[in-house]
Amino acid sequence: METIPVEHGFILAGILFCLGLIGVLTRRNVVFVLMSLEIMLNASGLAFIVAAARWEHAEGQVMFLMILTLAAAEVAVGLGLIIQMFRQFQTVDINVLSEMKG
Amino acid sequence: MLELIWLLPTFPLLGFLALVLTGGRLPKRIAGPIGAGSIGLSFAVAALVASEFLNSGLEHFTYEAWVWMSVGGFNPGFTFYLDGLSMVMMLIITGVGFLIHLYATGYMSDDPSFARFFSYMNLFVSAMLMLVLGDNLVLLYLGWEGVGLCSYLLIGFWYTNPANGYAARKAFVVTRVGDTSMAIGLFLLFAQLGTLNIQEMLHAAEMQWSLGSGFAVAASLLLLGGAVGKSAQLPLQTWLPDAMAGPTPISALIHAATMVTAGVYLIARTHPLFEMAPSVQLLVALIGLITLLLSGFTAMTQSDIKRILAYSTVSQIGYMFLGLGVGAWSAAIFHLMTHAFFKALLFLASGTVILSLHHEQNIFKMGGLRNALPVSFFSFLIGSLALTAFPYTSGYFSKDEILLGALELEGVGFWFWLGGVVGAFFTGIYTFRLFFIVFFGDSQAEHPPEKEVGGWHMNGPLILLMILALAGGFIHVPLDAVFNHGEAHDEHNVSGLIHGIMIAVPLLGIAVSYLFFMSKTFSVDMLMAGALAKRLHAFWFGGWGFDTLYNAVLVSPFLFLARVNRKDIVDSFYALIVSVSQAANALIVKSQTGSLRWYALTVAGGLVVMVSLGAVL
Amino acid sequence: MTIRIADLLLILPVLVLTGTAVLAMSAIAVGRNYRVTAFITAAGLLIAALSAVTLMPKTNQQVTPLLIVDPYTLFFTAVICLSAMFIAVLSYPYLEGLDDDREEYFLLLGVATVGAVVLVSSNHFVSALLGLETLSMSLYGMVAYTVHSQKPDKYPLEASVKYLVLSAAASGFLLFGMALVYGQTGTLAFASLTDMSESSLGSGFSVVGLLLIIAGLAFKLSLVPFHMWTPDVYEGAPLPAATYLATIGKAAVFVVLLRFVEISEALSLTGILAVLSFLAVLSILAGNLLALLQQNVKRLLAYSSIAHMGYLLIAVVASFYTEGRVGIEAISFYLVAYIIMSLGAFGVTSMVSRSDCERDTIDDYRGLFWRQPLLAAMFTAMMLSLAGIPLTVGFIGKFYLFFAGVEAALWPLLASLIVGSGIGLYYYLRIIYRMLEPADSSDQSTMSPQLSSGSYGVVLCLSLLLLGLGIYPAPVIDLIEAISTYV
Amino acid sequence: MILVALIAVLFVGGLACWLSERFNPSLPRVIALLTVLLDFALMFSLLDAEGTSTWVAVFEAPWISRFGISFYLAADGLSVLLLMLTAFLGAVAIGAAWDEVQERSGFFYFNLLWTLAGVVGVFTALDLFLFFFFWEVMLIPMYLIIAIWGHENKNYAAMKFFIFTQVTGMMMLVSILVLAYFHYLQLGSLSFNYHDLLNVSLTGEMGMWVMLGFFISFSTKLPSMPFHSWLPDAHSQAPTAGSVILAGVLLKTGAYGLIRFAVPLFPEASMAFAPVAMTLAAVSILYCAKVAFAQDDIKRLIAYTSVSHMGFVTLGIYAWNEQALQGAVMTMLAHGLSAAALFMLAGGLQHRIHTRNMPDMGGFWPKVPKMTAVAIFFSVAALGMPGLGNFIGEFLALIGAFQANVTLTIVAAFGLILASVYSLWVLQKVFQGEYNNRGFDDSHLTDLSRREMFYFAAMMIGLVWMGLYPQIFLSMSEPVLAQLLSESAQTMVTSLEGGL
Repeated sequence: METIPVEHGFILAGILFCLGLIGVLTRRNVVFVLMSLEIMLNASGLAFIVAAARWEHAEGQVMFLMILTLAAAEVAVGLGLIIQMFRQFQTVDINVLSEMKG
Repeated sequence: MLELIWLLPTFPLLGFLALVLTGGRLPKRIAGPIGAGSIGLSFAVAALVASEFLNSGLEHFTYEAWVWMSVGGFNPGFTFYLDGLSMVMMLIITGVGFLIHLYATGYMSDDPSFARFFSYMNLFVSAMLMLVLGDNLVLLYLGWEGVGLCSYLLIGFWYTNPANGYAARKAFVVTRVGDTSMAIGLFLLFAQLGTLNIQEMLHAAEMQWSLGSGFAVAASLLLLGGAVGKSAQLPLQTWLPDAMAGPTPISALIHAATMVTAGVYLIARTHPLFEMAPSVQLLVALIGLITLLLSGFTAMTQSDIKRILAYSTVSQIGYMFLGLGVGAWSAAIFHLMTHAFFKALLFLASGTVILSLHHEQNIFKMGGLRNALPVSFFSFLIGSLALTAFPYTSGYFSKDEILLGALELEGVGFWFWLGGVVGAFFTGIYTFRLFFIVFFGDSQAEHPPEKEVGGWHMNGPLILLMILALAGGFIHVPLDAVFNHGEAHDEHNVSGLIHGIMIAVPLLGIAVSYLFFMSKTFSVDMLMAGALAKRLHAFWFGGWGFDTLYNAVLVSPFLFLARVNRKDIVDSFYALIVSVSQAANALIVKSQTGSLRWYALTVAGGLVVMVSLGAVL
Repeated sequence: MTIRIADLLLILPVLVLTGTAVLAMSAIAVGRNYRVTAFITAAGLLIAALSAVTLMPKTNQQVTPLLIVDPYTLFFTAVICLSAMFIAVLSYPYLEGLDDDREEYFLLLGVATVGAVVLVSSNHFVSALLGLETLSMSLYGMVAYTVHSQKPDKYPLEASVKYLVLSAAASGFLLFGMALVYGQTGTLAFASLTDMSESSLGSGFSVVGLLLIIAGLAFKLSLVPFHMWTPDVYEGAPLPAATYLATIGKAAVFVVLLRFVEISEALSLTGILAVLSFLAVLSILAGNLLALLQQNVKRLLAYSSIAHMGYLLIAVVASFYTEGRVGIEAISFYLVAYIIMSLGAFGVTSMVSRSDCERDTIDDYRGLFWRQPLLAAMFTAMMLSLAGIPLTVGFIGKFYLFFAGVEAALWPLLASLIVGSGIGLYYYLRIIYRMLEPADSSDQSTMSPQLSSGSYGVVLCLSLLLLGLGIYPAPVIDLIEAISTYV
Repeated sequence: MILVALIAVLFVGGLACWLSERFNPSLPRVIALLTVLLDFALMFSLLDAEGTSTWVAVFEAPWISRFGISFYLAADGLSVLLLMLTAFLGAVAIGAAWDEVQERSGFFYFNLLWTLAGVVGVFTALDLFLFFFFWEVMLIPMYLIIAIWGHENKNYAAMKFFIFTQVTGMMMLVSILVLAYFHYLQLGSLSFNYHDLLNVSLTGEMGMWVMLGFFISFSTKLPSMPFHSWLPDAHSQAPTAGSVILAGVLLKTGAYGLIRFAVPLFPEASMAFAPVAMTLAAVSILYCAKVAFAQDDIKRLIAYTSVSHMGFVTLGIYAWNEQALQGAVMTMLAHGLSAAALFMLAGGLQHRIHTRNMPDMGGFWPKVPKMTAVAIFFSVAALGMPGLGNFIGEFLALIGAFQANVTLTIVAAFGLILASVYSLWVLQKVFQGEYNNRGFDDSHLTDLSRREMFYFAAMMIGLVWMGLYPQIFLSMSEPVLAQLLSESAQTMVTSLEGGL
């Protein structure tokens, strides 16, 4: 049957990854920043799937599962911090967090 | 007996130490005897050694105290070398030196730092003896520098007046220029001949170098540089007149009798070298001639009694150089000796005058002192006669020999002789100008002179020196062993006319100055009428503008450089590095904005750059 | 595949650490007791270290595909556990006065250490990822630990958010890179990429993958241009957390970077080599320049750590050229030296600080020399060691780096090393000079804290190590020479 | 063993000083003095210790086997001379600090002795790693001395001193490592042993670069143009004792390094480089003499004169023949004494009237006759008066250099003139002329105390001794220098044969 060339998969993942990155760069709302991070992580997850598909291994999928957990953990900690942030500043605009410089 | 020679420099040195280590706190009645006595002792020893040496009939005698240093074939020692030349020198130094010390005990008697004065004096004599007795050029150089140091200390003896300090520094630095050239000469001699022992060196030179070889020329030129520095000849003569800032006995001892003649001694000592470089030897004569004429002119215009004598000293040393230049070695040394006598006499006498007039030195503020100061008057009379080579005074014989020696030289010889005679004419004028103005006419002094100052220990030396200045010409200097190659004019085979001229010219000079300054038949103002004359006078008065020249060419540029670069340009380079890194810091710190999104941007940007870079390479 | 008992024995340190964490957690559940929790953690770390040491001599084998347990691993396991213990001791007085639950901090510390140990023993992407994330996750927590405090002295929130977001992004790079490399090699174990060129995928992908991985690690190591977060996080975090981040956080990551680079032979690709060299030079210059006029000690140490990571990269580059293992030895020794000296420097700072008032400006240290001579002397020693002056371990480390560089003939890198150290001198000496200045009465109050004996002991023994290894490093050098062959 | 003792004594004594302060603030200086004197006494045992070769009292112990580094100390005539200078000036420095340093004296003497210990190490280390080790160890205590007890601008000066020496030191470290590595390449083993490294032949461009690493480091310490600009600041800011050690001893380590390492290790490169080095030397002599003349700060002035005099050392070393080398060594010794004495005078003045600004001074002679006499003596020594040590050094250096390079020697000789210019200028400004007091309190302007007189007398005797009977010193260094010369000559020959 027709298989998708690996390169295409990687390119797709790459595009996703860049989208996520751009999101991190552009969004000022911390929640969206976290979501963009999720996109980046999942993009790399996709890349693993593609690679796994190429070698017909399970390892890739395993890796993907790990990435999911990792992402979940990140979000957990992140949201906790966001709540704290909202408590302190009554905003989730990331730019308030620029006390330290120099 | 001859071994005692090491005592010569030792006595004065001990005197110096005694006076210094007691911190100049010794009372005069002790310090005086120590100061003068040490010289007296070494004169006694000198006399003993000299007689012993003459009787022994040795050509020369060396005594090694210890090896100074020995570095790979370079091993000068503290070794004393005695021959006719050094014997004459040491006798002059200790003898005249002793008289001057004696005189100084009186002259300086009311000076607070009496002991300090004598400590310097003793150190000087010690160094001077090292200079003339050293058998190698390094030891000679030691003495050479040592006398320079003492001259510096003594010129600046009255240190509270900055002018004296300036004169002292000038004297030291100018002579140091000469010394450096001499040092380089030493390097050259060692590099080429492998020794600095004078006799060996001269021998080696005769072996290795042909007549007029480049090395010989260079070496003798460099040594000549040293000589002109010490002996205040062109072009380094400028320091001597200023050096008169020191106490008068210093002027007598250092700046007339001994130190300034060291240059003459050096050239005489190394004369084979100069004979190997005829061009340089001619240059010596030329320098002597020009110097004696120029300074003769200047002497006629001066008004400071000591400056007049100073210029006359320069001019007389010019004669000696002339003598050396034409190869009349022993004549030069002979004139050195007689000059030591009469010039010391003149200086000491002028010292008495100055003292009695409360340190007045301007001759136009004196006048009519002959009754007030008889001893000084006679001293001056005799001194001046000797200086102008009045027949059968000491100066007459020595100057004659030099001029005749010049005449021996074929070709240029005659011109040298002529120049010398003209110089003698000037000598007559300026000497007696001084004499008449100071001792005749009516007194111009603000306050009347004290009666004869100083007791026996000031007059005694004067009287002795008078005798020497009169009769010194009959002393036979035993130099033939040293300059053994045919002294041309043992018996002068020159026409009576020449003799006549040489006797007449000085008298003519005296007569001229009589007409001007005694009988006032002519007046100077008449000459000085013209603007040109005025300018000329000013020019000569300033010593032919040498000082101005050197200031413009050497001193001012140096000072300018020093001033502009006080901060040391090199340092600013490092300062630049510092400021650059600080600027870089200021720049790069701005990047730490604290904004998270900017950080993320840099991370992403860095990634892009890095990946593209890595992929490309 | 199955895990045998023997294997369990081999990973004893990890087990001990995990156990410690669990124990601490349950202890907290039973009843909050700061002292007990702290003690449990410290003791566990010590035991783990000892177990690692005892295992070291004759162990060298793969435990599951994920972990390699060889002397090199065990050596760094021991080093990490010991430093973690030191940090625990330092943290104790620091957090004592915190107006919030204090016990969980030690829990996080323990877990972070687990991550670090896994990291140093991993030669497989999965274990690397696990270790790295375990470490980072707990570090988020530690950095943000005082966030609930009513009067946090610093900005833990800002610091932790910055760290979280950026390092998550970095993990993203890392993962994507791993994926690409995996796509190339078909194995998740570190494996040589050089002999894969003929395979279907163009080597371009693998290069990009490698670069992404290196970028991810470079971020953790805060190499220029991925360094921006470092000063802010260090400054905002509570001192012990910053200490952990600066020492263990760096060393563990560097070990895994070293392993990866060595096994994958990435350096044989000129692009990688060039990039690493650039990173090194940039980090050295930028790090030192940033620190030049910095007035805040934490930020200053952050910047200087950037520079030091740059120095280490020189040895990494050198390790490609030098036959023999000099490069790896240099890295290993310098890592040890770096841990000792920065631990000491942070240690002194945290000794005089409390969670509610940190003494982190240079002016706080004015005249320390005349009030706390020994403390100041030790701080001076640390600074001189960071500057690489003899009598200290820092000098031997730098000597090692120079040697590696010379053997590899990396003249430009050495030049930048010299320039960097030259600039470095300036700010280290600035601190020393400030301590030497006569203290005026106003400081008297600020800088006479009751120093806890525990922290004092830690710093003292660090200083002794610093001097001891500086004067007679031979034993450690021989040890490292021996273990470096396993990389 | 004796050498280890020399170093250990100083280290221990330093600690003792520090600790003893708490018992009695005037105890440290006594302990320090005794320590140094003990060291001095120990050194005399080196004089009669007759080794088979020129090396006496060798001590070697393994240190870092991984790099073939050993703890290797040895001394020969040259080292012994410099060791004695070190101890002597150490005692002098303690004397200079006796009253001047009041607060924290314990720590002060600790630093002083540790500096000396480092210097002793430098003069005796024959393992290049060990040498570098001590080379750097000297810096820290010296830095502390300047930074704590210095004057108005001490931070800047201390920092400058440290960074200059440290950065150039790292260049030397690289050179040492390259040398050791080439030993590994050529002879199959790593070694930092001086004797082994002598066999390494580094030729061509590589040799030149490596040699430059050494040269820059040493000529920074010396210092010579254009690396000299740290010295004036360090000197003007350092306390008197610091200046004494700095000028008397620390600078000499640079010259020692040139003689012992820079030239023998790289004969060809050095010979090729000699014209440049000699030019630098001549330039330093003239340039720094000129800058010195322009200074108002008396300590800065003396510092610049030091640079100028060190120029003769460089000149002598790179002329590389017996007279020149002996001249360099003698200059090191003599300048050690004279410069130390001048700095003590300047320090004494500053201690009395709290200014170093010469335009504010003048006509001190009648107030301080003894000090004036001493000042005259040492200024005269500094301008190279025959009969005093400096003359021997400079004269030998020049007479040797003349055989190597006529032009540069003549240029350098003009330094003699400039030396007289600035030396006499100082005397004029400070002691001669009308008494002049611009805005300083001269109530403490007292003449030299008995103790000061004693120290100065000691140094005067030393200089006169060197000036009138230097043979005793010359013959100590003679065999060493002879061997160095022959060795370098051999390597030159062999390399030539290799080239053919």
